[in-house]
Amino acid sequence: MLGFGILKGMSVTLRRFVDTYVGDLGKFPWRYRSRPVYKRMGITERGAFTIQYPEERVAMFPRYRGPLMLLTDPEKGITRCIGCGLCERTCPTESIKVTRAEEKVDDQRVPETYEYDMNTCMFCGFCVQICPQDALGHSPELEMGTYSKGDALILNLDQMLELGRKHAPGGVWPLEKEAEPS
Amino acid sequence: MTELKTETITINMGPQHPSTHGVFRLILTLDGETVVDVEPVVGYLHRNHEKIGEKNNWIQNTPFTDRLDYISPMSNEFAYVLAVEKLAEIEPPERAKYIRIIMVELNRIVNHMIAVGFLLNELGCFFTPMFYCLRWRELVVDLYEMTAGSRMMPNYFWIGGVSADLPEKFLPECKEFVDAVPGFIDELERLLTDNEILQMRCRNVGVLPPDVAVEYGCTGPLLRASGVPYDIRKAEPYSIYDRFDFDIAAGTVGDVLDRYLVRIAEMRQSAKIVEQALRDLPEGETATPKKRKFRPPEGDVYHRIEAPKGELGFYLVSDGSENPYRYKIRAPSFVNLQSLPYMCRGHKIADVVIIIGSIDITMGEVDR
Amino acid sequence: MTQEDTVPPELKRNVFIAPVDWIYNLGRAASVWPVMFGVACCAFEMIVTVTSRFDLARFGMEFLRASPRQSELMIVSGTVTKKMAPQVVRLYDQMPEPKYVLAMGACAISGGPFKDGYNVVPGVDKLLPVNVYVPGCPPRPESLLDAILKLHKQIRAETIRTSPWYRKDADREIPVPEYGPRGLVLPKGDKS
Amino acid sequence: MTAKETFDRLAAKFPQFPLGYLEGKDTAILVKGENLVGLAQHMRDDEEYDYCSSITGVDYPDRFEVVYHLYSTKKEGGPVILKVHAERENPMLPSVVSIWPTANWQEREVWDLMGIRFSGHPNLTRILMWEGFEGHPLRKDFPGSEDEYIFG
Repeated sequence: MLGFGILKGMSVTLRRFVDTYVGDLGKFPWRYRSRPVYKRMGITERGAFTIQYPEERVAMFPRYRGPLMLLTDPEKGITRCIGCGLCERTCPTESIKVTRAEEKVDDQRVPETYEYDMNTCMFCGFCVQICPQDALGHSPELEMGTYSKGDALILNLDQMLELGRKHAPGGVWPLEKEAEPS
Repeated sequence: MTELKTETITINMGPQHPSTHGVFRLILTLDGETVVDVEPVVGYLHRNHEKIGEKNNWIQNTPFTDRLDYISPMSNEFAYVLAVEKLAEIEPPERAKYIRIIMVELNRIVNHMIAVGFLLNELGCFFTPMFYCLRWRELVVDLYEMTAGSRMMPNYFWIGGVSADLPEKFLPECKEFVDAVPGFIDELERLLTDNEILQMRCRNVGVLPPDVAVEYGCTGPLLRASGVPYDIRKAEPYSIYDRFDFDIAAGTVGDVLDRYLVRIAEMRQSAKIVEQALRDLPEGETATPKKRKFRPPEGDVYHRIEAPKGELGFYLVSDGSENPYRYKIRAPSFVNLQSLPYMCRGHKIADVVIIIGSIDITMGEVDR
Repeated sequence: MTQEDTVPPELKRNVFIAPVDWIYNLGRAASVWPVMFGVACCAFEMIVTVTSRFDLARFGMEFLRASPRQSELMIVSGTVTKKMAPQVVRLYDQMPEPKYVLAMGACAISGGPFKDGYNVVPGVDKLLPVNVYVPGCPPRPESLLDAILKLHKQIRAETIRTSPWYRKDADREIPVPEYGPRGLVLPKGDKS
Repeated sequence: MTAKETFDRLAAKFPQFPLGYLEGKDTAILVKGENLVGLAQHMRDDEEYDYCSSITGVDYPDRFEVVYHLYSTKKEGGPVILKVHAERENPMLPSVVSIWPTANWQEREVWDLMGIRFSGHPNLTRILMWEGFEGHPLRKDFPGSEDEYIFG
């Protein structure tokens, strides 16, 4: 029958539309609380799907591959990195430059400089997986946008260590903390 | 009644056009509204994959394959990894094989959802069906991110396995997703399939007869919609596809509507395969130890898989060193696109847009 | 004492312009319309940013405009190849002023993983002036939203007196490159 | 049917074509350029290899090689791989567009990136690079491109 398919289609759209708002009303106070959510909506749940980004964030998965950070050994207080340069050699886009310091600290080799170039990084994760000391990790940092390229997007040793201390105080990656289920 | 003779006009469409799926240009020769000839111009996204692939070593190439067909990254990795494994005679562990099938079939569901969404988008149903479909894509990319760490470029398959085992939450969530897929497809069909507008605009538009489709080398849903039940998963089972029970969907007419219906049917079949793979998933190792470099023996090898868009093949030549000597990608979109002029001739200019949408191309793969 | 004596000459026009700036920039920052210009992989993440989960419309951007004539933000989402470069510049020239460019992803910033390719422009800033760079390959939609918020901040800091858009003397048309035998060349008859 | 059997049958059928048998991971048949079209015609019409999957150009130090991967949509069986050699100076091969129309773009791609000409091709122009580009980028001796255009 002419037009029946269109009516059926419109009813599906309308049902979805009403569903969203009715489902959302049911969760009214909870919905607008700003806290990291693991997942906005499951498959069977009803309600608005939108994450109100700047106020409300998705908690990153432990394996999320963001910008690199250098992990600090919490017992020794220095970085695990020994400056071997394996990450530099395995990087497909040549985004990492490491030099090794002359002197040892605490009987351990340490890097003298570490430059991580986010201009070219393709976030493939090879450097982290190849690291023999498990000294590299991916930080769940999202707000990395800048007004200029070049030096503004190159992280040096101190910045990377700071990222590591901020996001991985335990000094391990993948990050242990599982996000709470919504 | 005598027919009016008009002069043909030539118009340019693209490279920046909302309906060309990226940067793709068409030179249309029109007689009034009717298309006389179409000349596709590609190459606006030629990113030198093959040259860069020769510069990288064998292991470093996997993340680059993600960026070929960026809607279905897992399939690209799968094809490359299988080709290298065939060359170097590496056998991945059983569990890794099953994980790969799960990932690739989830990818097929997503790809077809996006293809259907874009097709509807180009029919003028601006973005409402697309939003439904992309909402479901979000659920799958969440699974990818949970497992591999990245939404679009997972770099998850390795030569000789997968990079990490599945996380704990993956199995229940994947099960929940796969169980919900048929319901969603039913809803999509209620919304679309009987719709007169869809039927009238798609029926008998862009017909590709089976013999022409084979001549042009079309593969994937495009070929199957023409009535040739040729699926590499059945014709030449690779990996462990011979262990799963699924059907090949095929059309009869070979028009745009048939391609839509084939995609809908393939989504159901993919969900079925994922279900079986989840059921049979064995315990055990997932990867051989990670190396930074490796040297496969000399030789050349061609391996092809049934990617969501068609036959994706890698032709690799090794000279025994740590870099590929030749790294050639046989991209399905590139070959399928050749049939566009044939399908468009004689139709109206508005139909060109939906015919492009029904081929389901990704420019990253066409131009490489 | 007349007004000429009390107000220093360089402040005279600012007194009126400051609130005008504020209102003007507020209006502009709240309705930056992006052009629907998807180049490569990042384009897909850009489309996802528009959809229901991230909902770009919350920032007054509604939907991506299909025509450059109606938009003021170009999100360069992906690798700009040399074959595409003239079209990118031409699109930018077609956009009405004020116009902004957001380089999304490693490819748009510097060529990214494809920077060694013979057909890849190493960064869209070789062609256009870029306002905000977002690293990532591709960046998560949240990163893109954050970059857009940063762009809003930049727009709010503009003043009518210094912005290049309101000057008559500035030569803003960017010469469209042409295809040469070995790469892009300057258009003929144009001074360097 | 194994590749060896296919080769033996073809060699018996075409004594006038000197065919070479290349052992490897994928077994291939080496054809001389001038016999390619005749053999391809036979493969499509009589052996039902109606689907030409991929055409690849490879730049070896002493020669160019074009590889054709043929499959059949009608019958079972692995690929038949044809390899054709072309000399380094001004490489030229016959086109197979008249037999498999799918070769059209693939041969254009091989010409564009590898610089192997195909005689009899209806429209042998560059496909991925622009017209007027010098050199063929996938050759090993391609020097790379240079721009004189920089935004200033």
